[in-house]
Amino acid sequence: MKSILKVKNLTMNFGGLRALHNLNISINKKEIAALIGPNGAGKTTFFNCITGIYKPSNGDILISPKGNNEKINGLKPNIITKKGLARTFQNIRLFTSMTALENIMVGCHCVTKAGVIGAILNNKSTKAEERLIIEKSYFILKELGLEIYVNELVTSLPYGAQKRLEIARALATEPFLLLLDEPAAGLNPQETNELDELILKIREQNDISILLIEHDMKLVMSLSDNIHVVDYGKKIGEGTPKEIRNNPAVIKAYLGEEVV
Amino acid sequence: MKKTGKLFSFITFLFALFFLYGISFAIDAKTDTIKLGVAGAHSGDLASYGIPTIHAAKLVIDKINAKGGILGKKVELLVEDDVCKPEVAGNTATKLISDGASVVVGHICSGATKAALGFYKEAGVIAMSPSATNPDLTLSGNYPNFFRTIAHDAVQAQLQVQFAIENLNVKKVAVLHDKGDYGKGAAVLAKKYFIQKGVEVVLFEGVTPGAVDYSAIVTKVRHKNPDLVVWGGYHPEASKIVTLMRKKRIKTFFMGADGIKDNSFIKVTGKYAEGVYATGPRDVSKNSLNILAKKEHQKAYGSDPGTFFYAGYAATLALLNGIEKAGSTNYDAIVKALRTEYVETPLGKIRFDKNGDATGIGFSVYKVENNVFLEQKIKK
Amino acid sequence: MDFDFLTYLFFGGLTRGSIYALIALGYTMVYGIVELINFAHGEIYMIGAFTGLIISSVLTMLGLPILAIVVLSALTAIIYSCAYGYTMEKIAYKPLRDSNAPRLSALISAIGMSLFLQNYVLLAQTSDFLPFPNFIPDFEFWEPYAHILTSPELVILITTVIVMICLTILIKFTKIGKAMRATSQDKVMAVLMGVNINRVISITFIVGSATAAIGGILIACHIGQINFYMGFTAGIKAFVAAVLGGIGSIPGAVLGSFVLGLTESFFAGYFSSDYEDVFAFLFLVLILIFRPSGILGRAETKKV
Amino acid sequence: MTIKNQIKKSFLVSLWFMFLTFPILVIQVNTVENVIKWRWLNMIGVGIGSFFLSILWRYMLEKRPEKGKQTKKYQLFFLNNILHEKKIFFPVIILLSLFVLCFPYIFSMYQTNIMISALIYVMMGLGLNIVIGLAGLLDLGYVAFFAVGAYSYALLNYHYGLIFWIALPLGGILALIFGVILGYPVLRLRGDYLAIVTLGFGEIIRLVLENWNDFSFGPSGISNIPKPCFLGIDLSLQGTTKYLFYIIVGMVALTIFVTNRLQNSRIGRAWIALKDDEIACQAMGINKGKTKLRAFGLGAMWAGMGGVIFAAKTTFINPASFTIWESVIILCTVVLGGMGSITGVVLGALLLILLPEYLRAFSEFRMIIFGAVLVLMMVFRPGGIIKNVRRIYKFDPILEKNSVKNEVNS
Repeated sequence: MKSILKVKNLTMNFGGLRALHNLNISINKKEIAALIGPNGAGKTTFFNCITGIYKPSNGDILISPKGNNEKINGLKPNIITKKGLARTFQNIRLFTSMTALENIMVGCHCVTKAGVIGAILNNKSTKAEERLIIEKSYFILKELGLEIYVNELVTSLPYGAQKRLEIARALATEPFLLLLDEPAAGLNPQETNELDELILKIREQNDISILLIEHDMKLVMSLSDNIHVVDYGKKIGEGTPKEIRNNPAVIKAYLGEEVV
Repeated sequence: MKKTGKLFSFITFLFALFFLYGISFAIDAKTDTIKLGVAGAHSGDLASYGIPTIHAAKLVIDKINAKGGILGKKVELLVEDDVCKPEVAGNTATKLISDGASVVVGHICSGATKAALGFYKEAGVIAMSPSATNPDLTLSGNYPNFFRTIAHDAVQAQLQVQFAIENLNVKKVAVLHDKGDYGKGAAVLAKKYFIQKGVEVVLFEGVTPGAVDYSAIVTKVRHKNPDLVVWGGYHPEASKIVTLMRKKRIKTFFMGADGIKDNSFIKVTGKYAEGVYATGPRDVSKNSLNILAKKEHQKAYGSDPGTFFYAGYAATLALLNGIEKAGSTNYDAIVKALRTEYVETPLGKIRFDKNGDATGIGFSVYKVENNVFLEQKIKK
Repeated sequence: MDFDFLTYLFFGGLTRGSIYALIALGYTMVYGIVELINFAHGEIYMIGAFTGLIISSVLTMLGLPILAIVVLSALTAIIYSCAYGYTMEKIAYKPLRDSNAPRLSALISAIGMSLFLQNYVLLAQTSDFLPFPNFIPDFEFWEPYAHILTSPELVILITTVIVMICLTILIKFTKIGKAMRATSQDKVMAVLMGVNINRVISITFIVGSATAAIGGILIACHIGQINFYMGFTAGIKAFVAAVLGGIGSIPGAVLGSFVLGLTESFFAGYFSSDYEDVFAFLFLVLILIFRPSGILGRAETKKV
Repeated sequence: MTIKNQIKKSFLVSLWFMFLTFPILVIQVNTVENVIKWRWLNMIGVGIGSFFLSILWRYMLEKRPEKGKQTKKYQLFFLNNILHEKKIFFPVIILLSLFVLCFPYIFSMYQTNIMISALIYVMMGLGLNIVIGLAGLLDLGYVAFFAVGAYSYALLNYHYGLIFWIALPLGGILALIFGVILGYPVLRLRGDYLAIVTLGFGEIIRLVLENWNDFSFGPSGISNIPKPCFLGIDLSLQGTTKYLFYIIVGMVALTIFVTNRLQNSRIGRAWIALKDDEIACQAMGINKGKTKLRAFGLGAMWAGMGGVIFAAKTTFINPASFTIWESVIILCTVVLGGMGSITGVVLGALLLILLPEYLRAFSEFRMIIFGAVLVLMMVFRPGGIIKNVRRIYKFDPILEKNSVKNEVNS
């Protein structure tokens, strides 16, 4: 299979602290991959490095949505999003003064182009584009089962809906790789099951790859094609759910020394 | 969205219609009384400069109305506040104009006066300021409707220069100012005249009012070692600088203009004020009308008159006299009367020259000796 | 001659720096703990000076000996400044903290407070400059040096050093100092460790206000007169100094104040005092653009 | 809390405030004249006042809705509800515009003049609203761009005899250029640092105007700035006042039109997103710097045009008109009206500028009230008088996604 994201020897230092240490990860097209590891292992730091929020100290991040390897480390977050990497956040970061639909409309920003003049004149192309944005946003909203909240302010949405809305917003940027940071955290078992189906559905309908950070092992094991395990910023294992389940290093990291 | 567009074009159309109608609109002011406006700072931090003029105008008008008014009409007083801000002064002026004032005593500050004069000029209203000393107001020729009962800063600066050269025999001067309208204007004039007379200006700088410390500028004065420091600005900053100079044992002469010729300067500065020179309006306290006006004020308000009271008194008298001599409130007639007819005021017998400056009003140099300003004579 | 000029400017800058430092300390302490630019801090300093003036006039009227007047009015001024600082925090900042308002709201509230306090003093007292009694006489032993540094300037310099030492002791070695440091690093953790945050914040405001009051009285003695607007200009400059040194850091505030004071003094001396303030603000802008954490401040990493 | 407790608490508060205000409010000294006035009445006033105010304060604090728990019903403010109703909205707008059109004929020239001043503030408030209300950038140096506009008209007219109608767009563009030049390096700074830097810039511009005599004529300012001319006809004072009134009304209408278009556009959404959460905003592919710069520049442009009109109205300008407090007043109009809400800002500006003008007795208290307004609004109603209500999109449930309609919006 073709890999669409290749991370080579990624290292991230904060002062004296080495949060990531020579990490190598590769993600294939249409794959659902999971990044797991104990708390503080550097999973979110890894996300922040690939999405441009942090500038990696060392190493390369390459993307190849169309087979051309392109280096993206050091680029600004918005450029990376434009190139097709979208993410959600561990602690929900929705735009609180906007409605659900508008949140998704913001997500359409990078695939549209109306400027100030266009907005003021409201000419034909701007109108058409605006219409397109609304239709598309509503479509995504429906796809994620959020259409009842269209005009609700996001602060009044239930927690689970807010989490899904974040995914919807990320989808609106038309990514080829979706990065989900703990999508199931705080959800009840039923919502988690729905999430499971939703993620599979998103992959099928949008034809994209998904990389998720998750602590819910049941979800991870049932969803993932491939799992990467990190601890103390180092990769300690990689493989299918079955392989990971039997990987002694992983078990050691999760359960501690004595159990092995 | 389409509807909004139509709405906008409709509104635009209405605008155009109303506007065309509006151009050909004229005023008709009622004239059963003669209306005299008083404008200036009546509130805010400069109120103490503006309120005495209201008192003066009231006293004069009460006296004249008691005698039956002028031209058979009573005089009515219109008081408007401009807080000494140019942007407010425009509103004040239009208020007075739309209330039908034919002459205005004011404004107090030069900046506000400049802003207001444009309005008065167009409306054909005469303004006479008791306190705006910016030379441009009269000398530029832009404001034929402006008069004043105070001499302008250029007169003062020339006097300062003359005194400094004749009496103090200075060769090098430092000119400091507070970066304000009044202060910097005065400083620029002083510098100009000093250079004309061949005196070296070793330092010309502004200080920030309200700064925590003036030692840098004082140090610079010491370094340049001038014979005299000339100050353009008001007394609070002057007092800070003099105090610091004396505390730092710098004994250079210090001279200011009417901005520091104020008793609070002596009170605030205390012993360090001794020997400071200041120019100010010529002492007219022995004039009989002056004594009378002072008595009237004490009777009516129970205190001694404040700053610009006499100038305000004189301005009111001059304006009303002008109207009386002109025989009407016609703009040209009043202007002509003001320029030709002498009038007795607390400042002496005055008339106005073609620029609008009062003749016969002058300045003297004062020196602080034993906590009072003493008038000095210029050596010839 | 030129060396003399340099010396004079140096000492002038030093005095100016210590004046800034006394105000900047309050800014930096409050910012360190609540990450709020307490815009109204300059006003506390002004209120300190006014209270000192009022109390001393009353006491003079009562005919107390000069030393008693100085001590009593200075003490009252400090107490009142602290009370104002405390009340201000309770009214304008605490409700915002409780409702988790954005930081911008707190800044707007602070600007409002500053405007309010300025006009409160303007309306209740006067807009004129009032002469401030000379608390610090010309010391006789200092007479030979008075042309370089006047007695009040000397007192200001010494007091700044003392205040700084006291503050350092307070923060490094006392229990409340420890609580302050904990709060500034992580508020949530501090609460979990049993620190009463509201108390810590109140105390920070009180200590900051006390230093401002000391500054207010000293500067009033130095300048010789006060008015309601004195806090604003001084406050802005002190803020520049605090940012320059690295806001949140106490040695930083002092260092920044001296750097600003000295550069201003030299700039005014060798170039022109016309553009002195322009220079100070440009300095601020450049510092914030190129080194937002200041001279001694720590660079922060954003958390996602 | 029981009533007894309430009273006890308020009593303590009033005691505290009586103590607090004792030296400054009760004793008035004048060290120039060496007199001391005792004003015990003030103390009683403070005591009684703070007693009741503290009860009110606590009541309001409790009533304050908690963040995140607001439901939509509470958020829709009465007025906004009305304005969103088409049947009411259009007649209201037409009546309002008729009233505005007739204004100079119904009221005196003075009233018209005051209205012009107020409308300049409305325009500036709306401009600042783009910067603060939409993009969330606290700009304390807004008045600098106002000064740029005013001085560009004054100076260009003085040196080159440029007329108002050319200066108006030119002043706007110059201010925009200034905004972009100044904004470029500083916009990456965090919220409160940005506020301070813009404050610094505002002061720098004022100080330069004050000191650079050869360029700006220094503190004595520029006088005799001509008023706008109409097709070369020299109008009377009444005529120009009316003319200026219609110009500013037109400009305000244009500003409202533009900000309304902008706030519901792609750019507008990016601004609001930026205000809500910078990091998430960037993660949506929005260029942070460019978006901020747009808001900053556009805001500056309105200020510049406001400045040109201001110069034409007062006919005299000097640096003293452009102090930081002017920025604070404009900020106050935006905060009071409701950040982000156009109706709110218009109302806020009219209220704050007209009330002190008509209530002359209170004009002394203008600034202290402004200060109190800023604090109280932040504590009790951070959203302002009229909260910004987001646009409602209507979708026809039967016809499904192909027939998306959106409602006409104010």
